[in-house]
Amino acid sequence: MEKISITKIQALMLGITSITVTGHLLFIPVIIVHAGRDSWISLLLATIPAMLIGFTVALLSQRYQGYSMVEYSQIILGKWFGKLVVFIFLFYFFHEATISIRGLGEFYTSAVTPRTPIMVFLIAMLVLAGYAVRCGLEVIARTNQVILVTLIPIGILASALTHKDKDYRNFLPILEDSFGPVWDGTLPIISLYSSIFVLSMIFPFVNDTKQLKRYSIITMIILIMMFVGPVTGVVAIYGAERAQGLYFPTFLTLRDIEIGALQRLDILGILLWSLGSFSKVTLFLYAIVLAIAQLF
Amino acid sequence: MKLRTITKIGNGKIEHIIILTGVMTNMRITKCCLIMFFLFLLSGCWDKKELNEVAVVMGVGIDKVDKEYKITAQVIKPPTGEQAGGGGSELPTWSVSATGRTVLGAIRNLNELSPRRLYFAHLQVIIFGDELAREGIAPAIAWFERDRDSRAGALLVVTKGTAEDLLNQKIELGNVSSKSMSELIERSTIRQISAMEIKLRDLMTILSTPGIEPVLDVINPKEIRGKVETFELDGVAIFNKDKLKGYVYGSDATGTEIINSKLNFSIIEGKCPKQEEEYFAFQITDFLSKVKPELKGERITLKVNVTLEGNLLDQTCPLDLLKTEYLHAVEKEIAMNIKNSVENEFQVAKNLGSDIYGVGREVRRFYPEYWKEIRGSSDYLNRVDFDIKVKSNLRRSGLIIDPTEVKVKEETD
Amino acid sequence: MFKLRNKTKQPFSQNTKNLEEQQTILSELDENIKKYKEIFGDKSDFSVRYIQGDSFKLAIVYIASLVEKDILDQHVIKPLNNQLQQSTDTIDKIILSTNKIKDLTNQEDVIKHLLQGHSVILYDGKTMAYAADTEGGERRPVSESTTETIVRGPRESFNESIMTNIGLIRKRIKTPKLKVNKKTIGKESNTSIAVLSIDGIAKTEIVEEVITRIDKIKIDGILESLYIEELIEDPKRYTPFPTVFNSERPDRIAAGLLEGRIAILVDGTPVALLVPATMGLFLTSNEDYYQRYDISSLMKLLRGFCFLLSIVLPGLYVGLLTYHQEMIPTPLLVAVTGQREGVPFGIAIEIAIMELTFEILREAGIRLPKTVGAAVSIVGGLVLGQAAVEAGLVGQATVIAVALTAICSFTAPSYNIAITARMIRFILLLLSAVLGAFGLIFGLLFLLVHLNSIRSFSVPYMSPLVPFHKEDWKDLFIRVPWRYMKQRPDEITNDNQNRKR
Amino acid sequence: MVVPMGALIAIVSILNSEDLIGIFRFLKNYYPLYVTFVCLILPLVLLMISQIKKTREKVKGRNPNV
Repeated sequence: MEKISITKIQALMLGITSITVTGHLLFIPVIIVHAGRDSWISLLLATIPAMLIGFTVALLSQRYQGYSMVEYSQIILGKWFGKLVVFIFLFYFFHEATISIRGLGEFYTSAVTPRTPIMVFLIAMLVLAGYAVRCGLEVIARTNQVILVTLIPIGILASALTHKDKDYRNFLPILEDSFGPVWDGTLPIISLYSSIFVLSMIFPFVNDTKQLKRYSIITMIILIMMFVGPVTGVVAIYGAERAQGLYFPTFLTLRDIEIGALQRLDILGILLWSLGSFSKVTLFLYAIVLAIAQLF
Repeated sequence: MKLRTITKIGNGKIEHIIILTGVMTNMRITKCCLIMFFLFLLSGCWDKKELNEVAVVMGVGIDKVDKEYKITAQVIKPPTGEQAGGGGSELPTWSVSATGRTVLGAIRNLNELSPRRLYFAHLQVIIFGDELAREGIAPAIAWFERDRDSRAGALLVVTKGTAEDLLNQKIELGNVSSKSMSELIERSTIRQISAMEIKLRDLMTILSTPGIEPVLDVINPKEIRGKVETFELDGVAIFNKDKLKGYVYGSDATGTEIINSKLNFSIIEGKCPKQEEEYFAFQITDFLSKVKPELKGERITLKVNVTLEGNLLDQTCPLDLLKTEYLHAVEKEIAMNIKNSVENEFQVAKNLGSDIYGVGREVRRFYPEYWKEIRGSSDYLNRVDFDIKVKSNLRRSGLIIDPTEVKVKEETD
Repeated sequence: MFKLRNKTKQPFSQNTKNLEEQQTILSELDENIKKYKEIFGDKSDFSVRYIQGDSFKLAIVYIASLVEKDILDQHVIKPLNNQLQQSTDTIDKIILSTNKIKDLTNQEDVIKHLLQGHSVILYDGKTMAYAADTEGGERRPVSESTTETIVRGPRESFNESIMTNIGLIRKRIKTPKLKVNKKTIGKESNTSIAVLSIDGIAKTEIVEEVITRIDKIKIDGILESLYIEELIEDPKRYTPFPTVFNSERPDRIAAGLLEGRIAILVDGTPVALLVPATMGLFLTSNEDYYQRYDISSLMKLLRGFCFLLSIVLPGLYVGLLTYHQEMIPTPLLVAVTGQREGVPFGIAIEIAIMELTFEILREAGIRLPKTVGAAVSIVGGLVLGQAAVEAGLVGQATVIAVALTAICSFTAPSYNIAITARMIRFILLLLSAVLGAFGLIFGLLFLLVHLNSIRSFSVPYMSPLVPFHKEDWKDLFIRVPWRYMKQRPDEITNDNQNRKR
Repeated sequence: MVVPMGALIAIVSILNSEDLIGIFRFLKNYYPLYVTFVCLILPLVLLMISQIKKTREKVKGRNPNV
């Protein structure tokens, strides 16, 4: 009987931050490698699966009110089979947390401070995440709220500042190699959006689950919109050919902003990804800890 | 799993909140971990570089000497002795050169000569010597793309001699020659000329996109009164892929800028109507060009729609050019000029086998099927026609309607 | 000196023992007086005045140093004399013209009242006594606040008398709903404190919680409100941030009460406490409400920005100049490089030394008399800084950064949050000297999580920033005109949120 | 609980041989399929089974003899 309660907006904000940031950092290059100048079509194509996953998570949580994924899997599938499925989820959470934290570390070592051992970043982030998880879900949710509120203006600012360098004719020709590459690019986006499933560990603590389905679907649409800017921006600036094969294309676009005195905005990028990765790692760590606690 | 209950007030009752933690022992572990971590940190400062341990590189020249890359780095020279503490953004510079089989190798060798670590994050300009440019610039910029320290905002220029010579010139306006060079290009619109202003990022984009070839600004040392005193922006260098093929000078060199809509605030000269050997000068205040290819059979027609506005600011002919009949002539002359620039530069580039206007890219954008047929060779350049429409508007004529020159003439009549 | 009660029993234990043994007031006057003389000491400021008539004998006892002589003479002795002259049998119906008269039955009460500056009237042959309020002694008049100065607004500030202070608040909030809950705390000091709240606005749970926590206090003496502050703070989690607000301006406290907060006044100090306190409260000056809303909105924004700057600026400076030179605009970098030449220390050490010097100067300036304080700041700030730069020990940019930080930290309207900011600034400086931007961000994130985890009397510290309350944002970064500020803070008041009806 | 899990993640991510190149390749090739399976297909299956159960219960409730 947990009395932790967060609002559904807070819960969904957790989802938004965690997906957006690792998405921008690690998935956009993947999408672009696959889909090239048609990445935006991949993005649009991913809308429906994204809404589907949002709907599914919300519906499951609504149907089994107050139960987390761990508990309702066991209710639905029976004790042992349910546990097996939970174990798969758990492994995934673990994997995702590892990858995103490692991704942040790699980002720092290859783009910001190359001589600092990567361990420093990993441990520091984990210490922070551990501390936040210790403080409880409410604290995580509130911290994330602050983070997201800071990140969104930075993101908008960044895409506004890079506007000068963008050439939207780089998107022509559309579908040069028909739909093949676009499908390839859609899959990473879908997988990225699927990770909102982690919210199934959070939804039991939401104090008001009315209209949760609608809210989740709106969240997914917001997520899509948050990816439109960076995905198109990178292609518009670098051209499809050069955009393929950049490790951190979004960071590079920020790095090269030069508008009068507004130059060298690396710090924005660093801030963006550090804060976001923190949110994501914290969320996943919380999910893992909670899932293990409920599983055994 | 241990459950801990803590009490918290809220909503009147004391609620029991269950927090999942096995706290008591973990507290100690956490503290230990934190202490360990901070101790670990204290051994840190891995990436630290004090300002007086780095040499800020402002410009880099790349030459090819005996199949090796020769890198010349121009660094800011810190003030000595009494000057210390003075500061200011114009400090004297020092240039140092070294060779190596790769660019990074050469930079390593440079660091053997420099007591301070060369720091490339504030690179203003990268200069390619003529010889290197003819062999290909792509291998020379690989490191600049990769390294986190360097920035894609550095300007790229070509010089006719060696880059080292150019960097080592002392000039009259400004202490730091590479900064002067970048200002020569970046602030060209203020000085009413136009430069290509190709940055590392643009070059990366252009080189990796099929169907377009780069054009770089050319900067040469300029002798005045028998001594090099300044730099000169001298036309553009035309590349085929990453290899320098030739140069274009004078008004022809503006073709690429016209196509890329970059001609704002520059000056166009034209012949006065009815009078040979008399000229007017026209300043562009608003310039926009739209390019669209059109495919008819085998012929590619590049439709260029130029709209420009501007001021008539100077004339040598004693005519009131604002009269309607002359006005049309002036506008026609401007259109002629623009057409000539575009076509002449293209002609030169075509002979060098270079698609500087990105005709191929445009064709690909609108006729991807056809592009698949023609890609791979630059033959299509021979089948390109131009259809240039210039819509020019003379908006203003400075502070006077007709110049004194006209009045003088009226008197004499 | 201020250990918990159960530990300090030695020096006055005899007196206490006497007290406990003899509870009731003795009927014989002389015996009584003798006893009190024993307790307070014969040659102390304990005084006795006898009034003797034909059939009666009474004594007025008081502690001379606590009593206002005029009141005693005019309002106690004179009426007593007059009334007793007229009729001798109406002793029980004596009418005195002092503030309050209380019947006392036991000795402990008598002593308590004596120590509060009351005069006690004892009768021969009766086991009853009357206490008359003759409290006096020297008090500072209500004067202008020196620590919280404003341009526009009331000049009054609290003084050391709790009654005056309560009066100052009552004068501002003239409603019977203003509840004053007086208590006496401190085994030896017997300090009176008062818990003020407005019924129907303050959340009853929080009021109860405050009172419970105050009742739990066990201490021998309370000399300043900080004792209370520390003893009623949330004990769960350590935090460098103040979770109890303090002010010596009655208008500030009154504003807090109207928002549904609870004020705690302590006798003997002009500093009153206000709970629950949130981050925003510390960054608000009461002048924000006395200036036009557009101006005060700008000031609020500026102040918030300065507060942030005063925390991160040294760290940011070190991080940028030793780790991330690529992020500094080129002309600036070249300029700073020029200054750095020949400076012996690294930037981190340099700025740490300068910050430390500044802190020392500030501390020195506070402790010194006002006239000398100014001289210290001139010598320290101007001469020392200038000399350090000219000697080539520090770069000019560092001096600028330190000075800017210092000025920014002075914009914080609340002194104790400024001190906290100072502390955090050094930690962030260390982190960013070690790890660069990552260190700074790490520190800020830690701070953020920490700030979100603390609560002041069940109200989240960062409220209303997070948890998000739309209405309360009107008074967070900006201040909207009063006509749009319709609601009281959400977390603090539960019902009766409307300011206007 | 938090600390051990954190430590475990730290160890895994340190021992993880996936450096940037590795992560990139992994993300490009296998990860999407795996994640899509775990987080999209599995929840959908869960939902479907739960739906089936629900309808079955409804039918039972309406018609206890069936």
